[in-house]
Amino acid sequence: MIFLRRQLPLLITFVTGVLFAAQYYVPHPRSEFMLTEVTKWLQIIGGFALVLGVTSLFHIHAVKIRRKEPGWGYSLVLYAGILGTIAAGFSYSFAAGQWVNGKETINGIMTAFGWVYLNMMVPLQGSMFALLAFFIASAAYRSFRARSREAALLLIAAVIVMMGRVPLGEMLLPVSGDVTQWILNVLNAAVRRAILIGISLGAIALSLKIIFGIERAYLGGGKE
Amino acid sequence: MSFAERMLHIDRRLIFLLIGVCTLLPLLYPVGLAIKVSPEVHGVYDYIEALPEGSIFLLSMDYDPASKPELYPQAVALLRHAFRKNLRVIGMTLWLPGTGLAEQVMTKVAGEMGKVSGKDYVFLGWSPGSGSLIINMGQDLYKAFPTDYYSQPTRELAVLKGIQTLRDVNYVVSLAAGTSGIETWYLYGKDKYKFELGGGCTGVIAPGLYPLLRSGQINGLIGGMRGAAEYEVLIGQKERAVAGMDAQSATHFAIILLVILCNVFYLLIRTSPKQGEAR
Amino acid sequence: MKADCGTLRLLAALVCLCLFPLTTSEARSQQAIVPPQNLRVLDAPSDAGGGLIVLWSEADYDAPDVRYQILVGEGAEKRMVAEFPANSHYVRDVKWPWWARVDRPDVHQFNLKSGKGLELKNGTPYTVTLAVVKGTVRVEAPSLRAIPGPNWVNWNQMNNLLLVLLFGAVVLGSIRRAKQRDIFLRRIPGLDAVDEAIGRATELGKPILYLTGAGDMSEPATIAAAVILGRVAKRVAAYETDLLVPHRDPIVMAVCQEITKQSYLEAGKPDVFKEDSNFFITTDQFSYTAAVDGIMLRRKPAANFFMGSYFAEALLLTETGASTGAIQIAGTDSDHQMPFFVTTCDYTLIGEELYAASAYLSREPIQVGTLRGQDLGKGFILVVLALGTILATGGVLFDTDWPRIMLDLFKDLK
Amino acid sequence: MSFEMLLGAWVATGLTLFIFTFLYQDNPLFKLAEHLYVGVSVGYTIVKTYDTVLIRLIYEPMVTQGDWSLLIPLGIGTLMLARYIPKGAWLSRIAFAFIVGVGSGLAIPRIVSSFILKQVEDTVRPLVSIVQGAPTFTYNLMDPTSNLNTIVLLIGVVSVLFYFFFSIEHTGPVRVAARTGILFLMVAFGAAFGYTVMARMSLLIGRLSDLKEYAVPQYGRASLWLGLATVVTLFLWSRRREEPPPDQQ
Repeated sequence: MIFLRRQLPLLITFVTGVLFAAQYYVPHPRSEFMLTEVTKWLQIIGGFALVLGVTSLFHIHAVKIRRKEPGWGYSLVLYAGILGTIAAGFSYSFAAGQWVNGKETINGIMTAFGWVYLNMMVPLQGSMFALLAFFIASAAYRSFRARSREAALLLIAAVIVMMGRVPLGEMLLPVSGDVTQWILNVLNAAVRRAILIGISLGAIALSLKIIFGIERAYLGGGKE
Repeated sequence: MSFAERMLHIDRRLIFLLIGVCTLLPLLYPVGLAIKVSPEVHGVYDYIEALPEGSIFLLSMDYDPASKPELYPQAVALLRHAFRKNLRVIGMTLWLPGTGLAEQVMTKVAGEMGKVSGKDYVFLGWSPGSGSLIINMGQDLYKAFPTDYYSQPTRELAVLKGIQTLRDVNYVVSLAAGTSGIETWYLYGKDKYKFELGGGCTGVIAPGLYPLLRSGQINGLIGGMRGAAEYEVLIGQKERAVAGMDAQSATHFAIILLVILCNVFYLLIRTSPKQGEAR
Repeated sequence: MKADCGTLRLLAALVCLCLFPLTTSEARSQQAIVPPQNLRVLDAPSDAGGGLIVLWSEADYDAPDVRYQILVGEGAEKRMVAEFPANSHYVRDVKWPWWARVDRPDVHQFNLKSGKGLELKNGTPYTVTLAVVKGTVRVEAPSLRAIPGPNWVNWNQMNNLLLVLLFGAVVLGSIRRAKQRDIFLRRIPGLDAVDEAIGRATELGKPILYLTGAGDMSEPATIAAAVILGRVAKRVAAYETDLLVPHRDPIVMAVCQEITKQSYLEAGKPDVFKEDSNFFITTDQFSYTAAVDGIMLRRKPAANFFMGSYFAEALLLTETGASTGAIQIAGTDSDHQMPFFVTTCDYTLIGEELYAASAYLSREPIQVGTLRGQDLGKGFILVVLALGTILATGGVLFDTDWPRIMLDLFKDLK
Repeated sequence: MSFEMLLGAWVATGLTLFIFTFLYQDNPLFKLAEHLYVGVSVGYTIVKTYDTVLIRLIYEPMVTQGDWSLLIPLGIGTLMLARYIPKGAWLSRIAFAFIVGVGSGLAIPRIVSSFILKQVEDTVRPLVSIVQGAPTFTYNLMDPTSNLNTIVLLIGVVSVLFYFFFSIEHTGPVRVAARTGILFLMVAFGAAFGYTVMARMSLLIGRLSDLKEYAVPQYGRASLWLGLATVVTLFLWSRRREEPPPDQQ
């Protein structure tokens, strides 16, 4: 049993990891066939992973409601949102004459599910992030200080780019557009390239550690 | 409390108000400032312009409603351009929450250009897996998407005639709001299947894509609402993004002003002798 | 076929002889048209099949006005599949690295691939030939047969494999070394700032707020945040300052609770440890942010720590924190949020500095070894950049090709 | 205008305004909208996953096209869900091991070619160009590929890499390189800052454009009426609270 619980997962990771890294260098149709099949599987398993992602939310809010913790009413709203959307997703569209089955439109006719999406989810998510515009403004006034030479450099570059990316800036100070282009294409590209190389080395090191069973955090979860 | 400190401690809701006004006024009373087109946006435009009729153009709309104001206009402009050039268009998304928006923009633009689903274009919808989905499409498109969004078997669609894998696609553009976007399409797609790749993205991730632009891994980049406005100018159909540019100008200048004020007051506090500790 | 060719060759020679007196000045391009020499047809290497390559020697008449035609057929019947100027399609034009080249650079090479208008089936023999056309003269080389087939190795990508193996060995080797003995890590200046902030909070008698970010326990940034929390908690315990750690992930909270408890124990102050210093708020991004902002405004902590990965909420948190006058220290690998941390916080651990700080504190061999391995990787890339630039510049200055021997190793040519 | 569209405009406007009330301060209207947002997103994810994964990727290919090999991923996916059964939780590790193993294997060589080789290849460029047959140093700043820009780029990449060196002490020339690196980093962060401001402002412009659209008489001036209603509600709410709202400063 210990083998099944502990060694087997590590063995699977090692074998699949080495196999699919090696696949990259093998153009033979058999190796390509294996890639086709297994990526198809991964796609489907990825769908199951999504289910895992949302279940903890169900649990957390269920606990809140059961214990009547402060603000449990909002948890009810959340549940209502989930159930309402699911109901809309599986309702019957009389206008289109068929079951909705998770389609936003059927033959060009908007379904109840599409309505919930366009008139609730889109404005809600959009507005949530639009709030940030206001907070950037207040932060610009209250906290974006040139605390050090480095921060000062950052702010100067920021101001130039902010000018160079809008028509008014380019009109008032035509050179700002060119300077912005140069900053983005040369200075910014250099830094991002170095960061990209660094991150890539880190990602490869992590993947190698996973394959060789040195890094096992991903196995977490279930008790032994 | 010194003057500078008092000024720094004004109610932040006044600043919120300022930004609201700076956005709203230009929207209500547009000025129509001229927009210059950058070489990054030209990269994408020129490539589509040079594609012969009937070429395959895949547009992957990898964003969710949070980035709609930036990427939706890009999608509209790109689709208009592609349909006008009579390209065969494949639409899809790697982001589940963006499925509805992607479907909406496809049907809307196709409708206004008189294009027919299945014949001139296909919307594949969303499918899980990101990287593995792209690899699977590169190996066998029909395995990755056995049916399109409307549950029509993809093998029978006229628009996909002669296409087996991503290798047969002439141009892919990913409109990305984050990871599972342009980098993913390069890493798991172009690296092996060698199609040409272009990008459109939100302002937040745009600077991070310049290394790929320089090395030619993507042949163009449409950055944020400004990029969308440039594309609208290029195809000669000025719409929401161009309309937003005046407001963008106003808010940027408001922010610049606020940053300058903040630092002036900060300097005043720092240089005033008794307020050494003030922050 | 052979006889045919012979006659043609003779004919061509005769034609040329007749023309010769008239064309002495344009000599090279007006050379005799003879069938291409050394024609070879091979299975294309490094592919999944469905490919052939055609090779033949360069000829004296290679010029833009002379054209080559490639003909392919399954039986005796052949049809033209490509036509191009005679001064194109050399081995040197094919984007393959030098080690995968099939012949000298000045030999002609044409790649036949299954695709539009041509289907090459694996295992089927095909007849291929090459013709030269100049004006009305057309000569054909003898036909050859070849069978396309799949290959087991893509030689063009061998440099990739070599680098993976090399880097893998370096990382695993460094981890092993770190397990055996201490590896030097430089002190991260940000850690001094951490100590200073704790000291200040103690002086003011105000609590300390520590956030571990949005990630779960599988993210390196979150792990680093948890390690640094251990260090902060130890200091805090020694000074008996209040510690507040609001969480977004129940598992991260459980882990951090253990770490905090352990730190208090190590500091010899288990009695001041409060079980509820780590507490869970909610998983929702903005509800969490609103709640933490509320804590900042009510409790007015003297120091705020933002470690781990952050998204759009970063600005809302640091802006509120800055407005309460707290010392703020951040450490994150979320590069999109970095500008806001740098401008609103007193000190920011940028990207990998966060992991380094955590490795420095924990001294855990796997962390330290990985960091060392990555450093060696970066060092290697630095050497390649420097040497490569010199070689590339030399190549241009002296118009030579040999720098490719090194440069091709660091290119993605496939 | 159909009733659904009118209702949709009113709901969208109302929810937008509810979210914006957060600018005044955290309040029940915002909390309501925020929780509704999380709920609707989760509901949407569930419906889409069902439709795409179960129906389009599993059921249809298996039943209508007879592709029974899909039972394997179905099995592995089910193992993943074993996480919720305390006794069988370890089974989910097999599924994770498979995903993570294949994922790591697929990633390694691709990252090397896409993000290391390609990036190194583009950084290693000759510092002179051939112009009209003679080696020349090109210094046009506006041309990203000019020799001057190549040098600047090289310095940037090298110095930033030096900054992220942890196993050597930052002294002497390394210190100079690392200091240069931090300056480059700050300029790049500045550019990101400017671009992010642009992005966030665009989001606001997008929302306000919608509100403007819904303020026309065809939509029954939804934005104006609902705006008024929101302000009144907010006012009443802050009056009803016993203690004065905590100062936002």
